[in-house]
Amino acid sequence: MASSEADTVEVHPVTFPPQVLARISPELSLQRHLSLGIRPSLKRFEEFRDVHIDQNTLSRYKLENAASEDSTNSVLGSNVLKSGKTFVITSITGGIVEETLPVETEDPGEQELEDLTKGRDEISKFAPVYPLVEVERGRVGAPTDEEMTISQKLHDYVLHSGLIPKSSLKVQCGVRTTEKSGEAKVLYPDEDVDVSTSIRTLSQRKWSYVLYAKIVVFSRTGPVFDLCWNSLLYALQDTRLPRAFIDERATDLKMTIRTRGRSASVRETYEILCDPRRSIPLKISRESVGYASSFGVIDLDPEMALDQEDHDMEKEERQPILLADLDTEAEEACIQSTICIITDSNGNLKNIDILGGGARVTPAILRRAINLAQLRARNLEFLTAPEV
Amino acid sequence: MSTVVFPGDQLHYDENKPLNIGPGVYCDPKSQKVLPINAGSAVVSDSKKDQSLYIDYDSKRYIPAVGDLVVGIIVGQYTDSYKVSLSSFSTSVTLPYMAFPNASKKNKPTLKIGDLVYARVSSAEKELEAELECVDATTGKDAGYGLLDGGMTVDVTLKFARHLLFDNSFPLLPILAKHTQFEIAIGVNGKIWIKCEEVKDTLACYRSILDCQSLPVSNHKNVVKENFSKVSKVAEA
Amino acid sequence: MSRFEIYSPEGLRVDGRRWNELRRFDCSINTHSHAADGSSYLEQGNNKIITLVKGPKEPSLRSQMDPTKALLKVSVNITKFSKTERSKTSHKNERRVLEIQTALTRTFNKNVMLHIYPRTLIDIEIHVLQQDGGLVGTLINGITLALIDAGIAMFDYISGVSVGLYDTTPLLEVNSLEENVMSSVTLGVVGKTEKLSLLLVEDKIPLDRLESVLAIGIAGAHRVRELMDSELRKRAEKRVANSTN
Amino acid sequence: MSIIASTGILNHVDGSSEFESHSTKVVCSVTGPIEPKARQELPTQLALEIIVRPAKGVPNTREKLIEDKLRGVLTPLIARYLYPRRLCQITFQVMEAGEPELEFSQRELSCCINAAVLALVDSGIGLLAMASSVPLAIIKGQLVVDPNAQQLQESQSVHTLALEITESGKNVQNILLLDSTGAFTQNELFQILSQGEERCLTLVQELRKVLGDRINSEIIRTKT
Amino acid sequence: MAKDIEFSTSENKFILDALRQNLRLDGRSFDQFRDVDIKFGKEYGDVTVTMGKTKIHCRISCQIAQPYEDRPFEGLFLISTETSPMAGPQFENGNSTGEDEVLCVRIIEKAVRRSGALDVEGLCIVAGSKCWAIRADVHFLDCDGGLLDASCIAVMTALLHFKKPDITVLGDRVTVHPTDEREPVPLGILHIPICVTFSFFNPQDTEENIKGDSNAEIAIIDANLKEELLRDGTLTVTLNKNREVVQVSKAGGLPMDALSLMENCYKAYTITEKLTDQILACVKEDDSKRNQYAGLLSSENARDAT
Repeated sequence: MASSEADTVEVHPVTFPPQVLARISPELSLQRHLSLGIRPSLKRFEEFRDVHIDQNTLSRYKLENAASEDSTNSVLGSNVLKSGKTFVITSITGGIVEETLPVETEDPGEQELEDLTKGRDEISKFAPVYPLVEVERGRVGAPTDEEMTISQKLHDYVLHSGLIPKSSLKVQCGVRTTEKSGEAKVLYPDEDVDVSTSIRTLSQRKWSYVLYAKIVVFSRTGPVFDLCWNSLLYALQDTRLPRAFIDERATDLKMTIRTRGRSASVRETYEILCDPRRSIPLKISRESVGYASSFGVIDLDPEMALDQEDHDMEKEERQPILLADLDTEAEEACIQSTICIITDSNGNLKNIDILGGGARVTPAILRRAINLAQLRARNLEFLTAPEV
Repeated sequence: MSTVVFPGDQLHYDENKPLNIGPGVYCDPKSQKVLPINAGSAVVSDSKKDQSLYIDYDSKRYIPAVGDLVVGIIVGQYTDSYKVSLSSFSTSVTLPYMAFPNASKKNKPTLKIGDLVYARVSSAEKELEAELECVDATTGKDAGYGLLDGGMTVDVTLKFARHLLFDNSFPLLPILAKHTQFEIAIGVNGKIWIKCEEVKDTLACYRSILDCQSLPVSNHKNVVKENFSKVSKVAEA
Repeated sequence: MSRFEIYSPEGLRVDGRRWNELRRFDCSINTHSHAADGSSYLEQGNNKIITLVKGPKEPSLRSQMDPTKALLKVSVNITKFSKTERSKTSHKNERRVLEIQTALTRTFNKNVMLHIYPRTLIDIEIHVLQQDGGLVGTLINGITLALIDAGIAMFDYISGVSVGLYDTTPLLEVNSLEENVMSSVTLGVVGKTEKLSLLLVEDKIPLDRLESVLAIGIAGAHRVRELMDSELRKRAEKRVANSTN
Repeated sequence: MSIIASTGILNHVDGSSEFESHSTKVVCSVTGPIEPKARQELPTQLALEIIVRPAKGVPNTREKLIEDKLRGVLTPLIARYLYPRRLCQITFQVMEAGEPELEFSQRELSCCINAAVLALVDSGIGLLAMASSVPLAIIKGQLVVDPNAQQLQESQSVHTLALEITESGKNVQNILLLDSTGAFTQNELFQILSQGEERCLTLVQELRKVLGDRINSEIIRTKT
Repeated sequence: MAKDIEFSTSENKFILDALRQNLRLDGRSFDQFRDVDIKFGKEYGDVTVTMGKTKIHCRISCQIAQPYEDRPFEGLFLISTETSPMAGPQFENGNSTGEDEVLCVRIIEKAVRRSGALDVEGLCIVAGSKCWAIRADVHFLDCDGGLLDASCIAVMTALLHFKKPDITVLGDRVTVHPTDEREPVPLGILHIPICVTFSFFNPQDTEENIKGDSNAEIAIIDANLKEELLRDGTLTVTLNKNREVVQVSKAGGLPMDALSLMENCYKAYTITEKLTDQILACVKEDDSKRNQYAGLLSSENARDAT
């Protein structure tokens, strides 16, 4: 600071290469791109990334050949989804639990019970899945907030969309009988009427399947909820449930327990076993299948645009514009207004999430987003269609 | 003239005159719109040249502003400054050793951690730690700032502290003065330091100030009286 | 549980003691002179503990530095093999252990002259090798011995002891069999006074019996103090004798 | 609609409120701006620590999701660039959920938003606008504003709407949050937006009244 | 650990000076417990306890669960006390590893759960396979000292107030009757423990406290936040109306004369008696209020039927 001629300060314009500018001022960089009609990812405003899927590559039950299954594999359905640089891998596993429904009347018939709950309680007809989302970041540790919120969202939305009716998770329990020859045989109620009555007398308890989903995201480049949802849906559509049975001999097991001078006989919990050979497809309600698309809304700021032309900025009101399929750090960081839509191709909406922290979400923009989401749902539906 | 406004409401002022905005009013940097950000009564004061606008609202947490008189606790000591807390859990502010009367590199103030000081906020930028001074910058005299020895502090809401400090018609202090002699330092950060000759009188003042905070002005007299008689009853026993 | 006779009509307890009899008390200090500045090994009945005192030393964390006094830290390691049945989990972060640590820290905070060691840390580590009832009392005695060995200034001894209440009879120093079937009280007594630094009652006791329980406890604690004192004096005399030779 | 709301109910925080609608009841506390921990600090703006605690049981991913949504609503509302490198703690305690907790969180979310607005105003933290929120449901094609627990269970779709409202509670500035789930159509969606807007506007007037009454009584009390 | 409340030396000294003259900041006498206000929510087992500026909410909930394998005849009972910054910024969310938090949790645990205040054997439904799991969630809303005493009152009141749905057991099949169908049943409460906390101050120097015979230490009941922050030691006595000491905890701190500690215990008993009566009266009053409506409803139903 030796310069004594303080009055002749020269101001040099500073220039940065685009990559550096994007780091220093993501907002400015994003606006510059948008003013050129293009996004930092070089997509157009309403363009989605391409999606590729791979069905059931990790599952126990391969579609084409049921015999060649791998009995050590516990994955019931799976999907690998690739969108841009991001991979999402979903695997569905399951468990069996005893139902502990509070029963209203002493012993209502099956149908009677359903009538009772119908209309009175819409949501209790459906079941959720229990997802666990992991976004790989190259380190381990407690789940991040993002992972927890995505997991919870998936859980809530699967439940509310009515995708999995509880009836399709009921275990049609079989019985294993040992014939005189010593050969064990498993009979199922839906195949043999006698068995269905015998099971009813054997046990009054009911079991149902629970579904768990593990979703792992690799190389995250932007918000990933829509990708996780789509991957989960693809996986659920091809999930198969193993058949389960109880052993006839185990049903009568009682056990005496004694503590502190008191004793009681406790009936041992039934050992319910999974059939290693047989399986049934998971019935999901097809009309409830919807696919997710994400959008962002941002105001174009004329002051930040590259001023190639000198037309009158003043008259231009800031116009919010719609960007489809948010990607890249810059978009995620700078766009505060987001829309996420789950819909099918016919416009039956399953879910809409709007956060309006930034630009104004106008009805026109919302309509446009729904339209785009619908078109995209059609494309995504095609991916699972059997090849023509 | 005052009306109660809420965040985001429209403010009424003369658009053609230059406007000074005070606490509770925000000028949006992008749209240049002036809007209230707190709920309270909007106060517009007009002068010939310009006008000023602020919202009079109550709160418990103090945010430093230049010129405010505050009571702080010394919580730390560095090579050239003290660390002072103006309210618990807030970011602490600095009190440089040079901001004392007759300060020089050799003549350092002798405050200890835990001491109370009465000071003036000399700089407050929202991104930086605020600074205090214990000296009247124009005269170089102590001007009543500095260590508050003994006594007791009362934590009150900021609005109540402002009433006590600026509102000359507010009756509480004259009422207290009828019962006892006291020294008082009122910080607009909601800390009031009070000291009487006797512990019991200080305690009566302490309770009175706390009680009167949530009572109508008309009740102050009785409350103060009650507190003093209660304290002396215990002291006699 | 009624197989044992906790207190026979003849006035004998399960381990053959009378109601006012202490357990065997064997202690030694300076047992781990290389590992720590002060150490003690204590057997009180079947309780066996090692106590190590490190410090006053410079604290490793800045937050542990107090410009006015020393910081006292107590950590208790209850080994997995300390009971008849090996415990499967580590006791380290159990609330019960955290509670004991806090209680011990607060007991000695008031008794150690912390103000003469400003900006330092006194780290006390206790390893419980075997436990058989009345553990907290034993821990107090172990710490007192180790602190004295470390030469850290204290106002007075603190001696710990537990007392059970069987029906209406107070039983001095309970072992784990007794502890399981009756309520017990743990006391930490300061020196030869009747002042209690620590008092823990964990089960129901009739309010009107509490006083007699405390009385026998204080007497027992004074006896424990004497036992510790004589051992310490023996050590000191030996040391003096060695140095004059 | 019957809401019961009050502010300044707690003593050791800077702002607090209680908001009750049907049988959902939430207490909210706000402390700030205070000094953040190093990992929370943001260089240019106020950091928010949002904590939701359920009426029963320990906080779970369900509460995390509510926290996430609240953050989305409250962040744009607060004049956060006024308080760089500071922290604001906003804590919610659900006293009564008023809905089956396993399946729904709509009522709690919207009550939390309303309670937060009250508590933030009470705390004196700068807000750019007022906001209000209302849950909605569609039962057999019929739109129900502010449904109760029973109605939620019967519904085909449930929605939470939160709006940013300026200019004396008359102008809707933006949609802060719309969270719709279930089965519904585009028409129903716009119906929800319009009827929800109506209710939010009346609600914000009620919130203003709650706050205004307190401010006015304060002015009268200290009048000399 | 979050930051602490900052205190000035003057304040510290003043509070002690006042105590030496028998004066407390809030005007109470040394042996005076704050007035306790108990309010019930809409549902059973929803209680808010206010003591001065301390406010605590307790919520009881129940569900059917499997008993522990080694205790097949007992139900489950859990008390959860998690802190949040709502009670004051000095508390950290969900962190209960701080010294005071651990002591508070442990003492409530000993006072209520381990002392068998709740009859857990009465929670058994089907031995070894099904039982009630009762959960008490304590929420600290506002903290001006005495959290422990207030929590204990809140938990006990809530347990007394709570009613669980009635059940019918047929073999191994359990039917739960919704509360609107069959009158729910209260829990079995065996005794009502009440915690009373004393705070000790030392008006002289440390040496006098340990060596001297003056026993001039000051003990005050139910300290508020400022007094709690300055105290030298604390003693929590838990008693019930049957003159039983349920739990005593003086975890270190200022050494106190055994006789004066006994005196404190007796003082605590009079408070215990008073509070127990108040709790029972409150629960009874609320119960009759609810029954009054129930009576109204049932008579209306009867009219409809005719």
